[in-house]
Amino acid sequence: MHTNINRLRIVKIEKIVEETPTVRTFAFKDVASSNAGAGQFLMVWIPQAEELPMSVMIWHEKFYAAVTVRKKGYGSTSLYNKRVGESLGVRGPYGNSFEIPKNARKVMLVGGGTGLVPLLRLAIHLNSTRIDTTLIIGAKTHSEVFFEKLAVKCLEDTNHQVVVTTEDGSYGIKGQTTEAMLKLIGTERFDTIYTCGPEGMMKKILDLASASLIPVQASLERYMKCGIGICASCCIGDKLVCKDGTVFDSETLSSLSEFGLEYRDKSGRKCKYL
Amino acid sequence: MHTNINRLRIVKIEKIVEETPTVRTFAFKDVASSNAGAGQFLMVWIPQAEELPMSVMIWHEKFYAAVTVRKKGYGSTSLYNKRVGESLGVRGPYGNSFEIPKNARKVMLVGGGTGLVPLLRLAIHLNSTRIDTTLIIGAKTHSEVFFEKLAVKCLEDTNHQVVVTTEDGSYGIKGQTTEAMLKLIGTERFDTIYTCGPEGMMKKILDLASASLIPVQASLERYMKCGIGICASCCIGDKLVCKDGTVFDSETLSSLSEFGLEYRDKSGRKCKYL
Amino acid sequence: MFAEDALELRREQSAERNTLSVNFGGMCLRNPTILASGFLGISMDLFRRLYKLNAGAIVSKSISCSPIEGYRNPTIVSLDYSSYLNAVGLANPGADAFSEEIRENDNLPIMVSLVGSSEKEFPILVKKFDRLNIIGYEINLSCPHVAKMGIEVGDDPELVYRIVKATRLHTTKPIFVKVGVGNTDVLSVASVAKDAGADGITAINTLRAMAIDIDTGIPVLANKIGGLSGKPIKPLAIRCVYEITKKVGIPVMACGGIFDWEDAVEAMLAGASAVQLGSVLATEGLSSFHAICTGIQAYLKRKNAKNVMEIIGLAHKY
Amino acid sequence: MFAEDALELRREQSAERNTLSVNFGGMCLRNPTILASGFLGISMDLFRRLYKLNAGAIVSKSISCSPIEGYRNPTIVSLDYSSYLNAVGLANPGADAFSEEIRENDNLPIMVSLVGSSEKEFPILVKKFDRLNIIGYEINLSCPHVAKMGIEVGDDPELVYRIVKATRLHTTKPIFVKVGVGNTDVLSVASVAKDAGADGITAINTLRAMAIDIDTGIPVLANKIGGLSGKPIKPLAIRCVYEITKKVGIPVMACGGIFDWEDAVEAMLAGASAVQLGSVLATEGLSSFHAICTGIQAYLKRKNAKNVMEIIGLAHKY
Ligand SMILES: Cc1cc2nc3c(=O)[nH]c(=O)nc-3n(C[C@H](O)[C@H](O)[C@H](O)COP(=O)(O)OP(=O)(O)OC[C@H]3O[C@@H](n4cnc5c(N)ncnc54)[C@H](O)[C@@H]3O)c2cc1C
Ligand SMILES: Cc1cc2nc3c(=O)[nH]c(=O)nc-3n(C[C@H](O)[C@H](O)[C@H](O)COP(=O)(O)OP(=O)(O)OC[C@H]3O[C@@H](n4cnc5c(N)ncnc54)[C@H](O)[C@@H]3O)c2cc1C
Ligand SMILES: Cc1cc2nc3c(=O)[nH]c(=O)nc-3n(C[C@H](O)[C@H](O)[C@H](O)COP(=O)(O)O)c2cc1C
Ligand SMILES: Cc1cc2nc3c(=O)[nH]c(=O)nc-3n(C[C@H](O)[C@H](O)[C@H](O)COP(=O)(O)O)c2cc1C
Ligand code: FES
Ligand code: FES
Repeated sequence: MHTNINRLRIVKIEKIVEETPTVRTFAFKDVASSNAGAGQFLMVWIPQAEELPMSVMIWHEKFYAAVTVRKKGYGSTSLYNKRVGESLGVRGPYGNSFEIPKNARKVMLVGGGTGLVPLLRLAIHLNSTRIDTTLIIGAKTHSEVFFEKLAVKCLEDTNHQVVVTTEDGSYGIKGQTTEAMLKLIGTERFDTIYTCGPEGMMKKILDLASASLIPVQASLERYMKCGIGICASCCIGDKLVCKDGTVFDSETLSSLSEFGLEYRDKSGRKCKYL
Repeated sequence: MHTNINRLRIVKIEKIVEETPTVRTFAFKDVASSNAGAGQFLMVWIPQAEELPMSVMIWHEKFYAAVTVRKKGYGSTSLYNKRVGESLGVRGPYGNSFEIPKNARKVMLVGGGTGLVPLLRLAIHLNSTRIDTTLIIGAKTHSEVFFEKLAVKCLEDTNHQVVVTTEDGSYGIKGQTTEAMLKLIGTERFDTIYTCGPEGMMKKILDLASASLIPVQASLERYMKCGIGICASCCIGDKLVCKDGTVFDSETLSSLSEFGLEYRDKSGRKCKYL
Repeated sequence: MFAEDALELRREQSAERNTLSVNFGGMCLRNPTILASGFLGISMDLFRRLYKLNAGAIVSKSISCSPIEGYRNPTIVSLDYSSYLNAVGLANPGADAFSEEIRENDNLPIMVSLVGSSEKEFPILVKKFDRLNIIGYEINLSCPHVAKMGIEVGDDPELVYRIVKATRLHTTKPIFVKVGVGNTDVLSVASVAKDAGADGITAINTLRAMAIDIDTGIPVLANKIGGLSGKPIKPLAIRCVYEITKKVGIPVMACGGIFDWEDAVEAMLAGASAVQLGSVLATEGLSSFHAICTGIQAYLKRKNAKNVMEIIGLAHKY
Repeated sequence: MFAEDALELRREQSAERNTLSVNFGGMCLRNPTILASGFLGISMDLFRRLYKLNAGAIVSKSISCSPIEGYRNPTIVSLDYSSYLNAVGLANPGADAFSEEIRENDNLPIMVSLVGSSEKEFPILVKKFDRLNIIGYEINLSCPHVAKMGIEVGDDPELVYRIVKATRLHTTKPIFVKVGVGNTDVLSVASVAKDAGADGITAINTLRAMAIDIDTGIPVLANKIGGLSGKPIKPLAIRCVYEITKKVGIPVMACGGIFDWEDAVEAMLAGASAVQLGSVLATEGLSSFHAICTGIQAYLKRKNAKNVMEIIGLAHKY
């Protein structure tokens, strides 16, 4: 029988990887998740605690997937504290995925923190299609840099370049991802820029790239309840991030006046990003 | 999609055949019904009137089936009075079917009235497998004899014999079907006897055939509500006519002490056959 | 087979029996799968067949003082998703014929379902059955499609009290009261029933519902309105079982949309002491009892539970 | 395209519009497919998108005086057969934010769904919205999972009367009252609402239900109990629509398990003046409005009906 991806599937945590002192990756077996597209997410049930949207992280074993979580509030911390052998519920994967244009020869990926998760899945596709790939990883400081080695491995079969920026300069290039990006697009031609991370960063990337006529695809985050397009808690303009997104292109992003500026809180009220 | 035979299907009556002054055949297009086995029945909804179990009658057009009804009480008369173009609801076909033993070479069919309906469908199978077939059609009087020509046509490709008996001798052989049957089994060897008709007749056939060690398969009727094995209104002993039947073999019939003697009324009380 | 093997097998079988045996509301059953009322519930021969096929107990068709012919057909309509709409109109052979039917019962765990329209009828019914070999009664207060019987009774908590009390006075056998989701709070009906001396609750009955054929515009049931059963009503049954066992604190048999062992386990985690099987018999046939027992057993093994009663109400802790 | 063709096309389109246009309870809609409350109902941008996709009208998320954050996730759980269990806890941006949201509405047929716990709150809510461009109100008396709001209110006919009356006194716009199947008779709630001056009824809301994960034994919704929506509840909705329109005689919008044009036609034959679409949007997406309109139109053509209102309540004759 065809599995209904909307039905909760209980999975057992089989491996846990410490990425940084506040970020962990949890691997589990789940065929549907393992086949997720880059940009798709799961709704992850942490029994008795929360249900959270989480991008589907890659995992090297067949039929396996993972989630990479940063410990933050109640929900994410409950997940972060799970141990091997404990259960999670997952449904999905949901949403659309990054698209690789037919003639793309050279692309740039810009992300930070857990925003790297969908970009790594994308990297694997780029790797297998031998597209020149530049990945910019941004972090505040050295101890918060993760996925660098994994990223290099994901891209090993294609021409690639992995650049790390830290705001305090404790590792890699000092500064923000957007500065590194600006430098690179000044000297090389990129067909597309893919990004996932803080919305302010993504907005800046859209503006810079648009000025240089480079198309952008960005994976957005919004508060989510249903994940299936009925509750509107994830809405931005007339779009639903869970169903029309998470990935939007330059044209759509430019039409969304809330992008980078406003989001809706749990009650549905519009709030400004700080 | 797989059709759920339990869901009501609305069919349009396309042809009506007058079989006798009180019996009519109603033909309609319905693929599932056209594929019914011999012995299977439909639950036929006569809108605003009744729902009745009816054996599935054969029809010469592809994807078509029919029901042959004798006008009797409210339900059957409501059906009998339907016109071309009017709608019926059908669900099913339900129940099991007559079985043709692997080595059968010569069989006898004994029926009367609308009991001939499943026997005609069986005749077509026998015809195509070239099994010698003797059909005994019983009726009270000449005007109540029907399906004789059709039966001959159904059996045209195999060795066959169609015998008609009438109780008043106004047509064919005078007497009951069981008398004709007794004569025939006295002179020829039959591998199986199939029967459908008044239960008293079927009981007599079972007794006579058992004495001569000829296996019998009989298609039974009982009051039916659900047709799907949940209400027990059709029960005889520990069997459900709608699901375990309608066809039962000698062994089962012999174990059913109610056979030929008792049935249950609409309330579920046991009553004696007159 | 060697003698030891036979012994081993017997030991295993009795272990199985112990794993699944349940004990609640004054009844002790070999397993928690029970035939729901109205399904095949009029024939002793069928009861024997069901018992051989592993039914833990059998609830009869609801029996009234006098026989009832019920409504004209169509009385049972199949809808999608293994669900059914019925308005049989409480057709039943009546107390005299049915007590005759089960007179010779010796060892089958039969519960008699009783239906009536006033508190006077129940003692009369009980008198017909109480000396027979039956394990208890289920009082049907929730048939959604017969006026003045069933749900209209169940919607009146005072009448429920009087009926259960009247029945209680005439029997020491376990009494279960079957409640429905309709016009009254199941919790208040359950607690009234408990106060009046009921030993347990069966939750739930069918829900008032309807289907219209769009081709003709005609309601399909002869009675127009009937009761919805089958898979769609399971989440309602689970909720009622959970709330009644948690808030009223009385043993409950779950009924409504139990189709497989997962459903049975869910109902028991919610608090049910047993599960009743109804509509599943149309879809999966009579082997459902055995299939569900086998599934529960495997689940218990995985969870290292020695007996199925260990899982009853586990969801209450959360 | 030649001018004549354009003219022809426009004629056809307006014919289509006439075929599907409905007129009931003081509202005139271009077609009878309406967005149900709680689905996408908080964003003006989304309303515009839905209107372009053929929604005949839009009911907002239920709005309370103050914003409500709602329950912790999981708040929405998918069950089998296109059904959903939700306990969002009436999360909504509150009357101030929402009146701001729809302030610039000019031509979209928006109904505002109101929720509150006492008759005092409704006039306050109405004052926030009555001068905006909205076509009416729906009073949500039937949310099954928030105490003291919704169903606990709807279960108290006297309170229903006071709430509807209080609302009636403060607006001349159409008022629809949304009823649920739970602990009180929908017919009595509907007739009380009518007496208090309601223009129509919406039937039905979700039903109190529950799901437990059998692996962990934990109720899946954070709130444990929630409301069941989707395909399984259609036969209940059809029954309520039929009974309310037949016995109370008030316009009804059908809600509950309407997934395709067949469901919509069934509901209208039962007596509904319009149908609300909810859970179908999860399964079939936003094109449902258009698909159902097209299906109804083809049905009307086969039945030689000039306007969809001709089929409303046809099943009552039988
Ligand atoms: C599509 C998508 C993919 C995501 N992928 C990842 C990922 O791979 N790794 C990761 O660590 N985080 C990811 N997130 C963010 C994650 O869902 C949580 O927002 C974050 O973990 C904080 O959760 P919390 O419960 O600890 O938040 P709290 O501290 O309780 O709340 C802080 C903020 O977290 C956000 N939040 C809380 N619940 C939700 C929710 N149900 N949906 C969206 N936002 C919520 C809200 O903005 C809230 O204000 C993703 C979010 C989305 C929408
Ligand atoms: C498997 C099966 C196949 C049948 N095939 C045919 C057929 O091909 N042609 C035909 O004319 N008749 C057939 N019948 C009989 C038919 O279903 C009706 O019983 C008969 O037409 C009389 O109906 P009525 O409503 O006019 O009866 P009434 O005069 O109203 O009642 C007389 C008797 O008819 C029987 N009856 C009524 N309703 C039902 C019911 N729902 N189920 C069973 N019996 C009922 C009862 O014994 C009842 O006492 C079949 C019955 C069964 C069980
Ligand atoms: C055809 C039919 C007849 C029924 N008759 C009765 C009855 O007589 N007494 C009763 O208490 N419940 C009766 N019920 C209700 C069932 O016992 C049960 O409560 C309901 O079907 C829900 O369970 P299910 O979903 O497993 O079928 C009947 C149900 C059906 C479908
Ligand atoms: C997630 C969700 C949120 C809902 N919120 C509301 C609400 O705020 N107000 C309301 O009256 N009904 C609400 N409902 C109920 C729906 O409006 C509708 O009555 C119910 O879902 C049945 O229709 P359906 O089967 O088409 O979904 C909600 C339903 C769901 C699933
Ligand atoms: S999360 Fe509910 S619509 Fe996107
Ligand atoms: S007709 Fe219902 S069991 Fe056979």
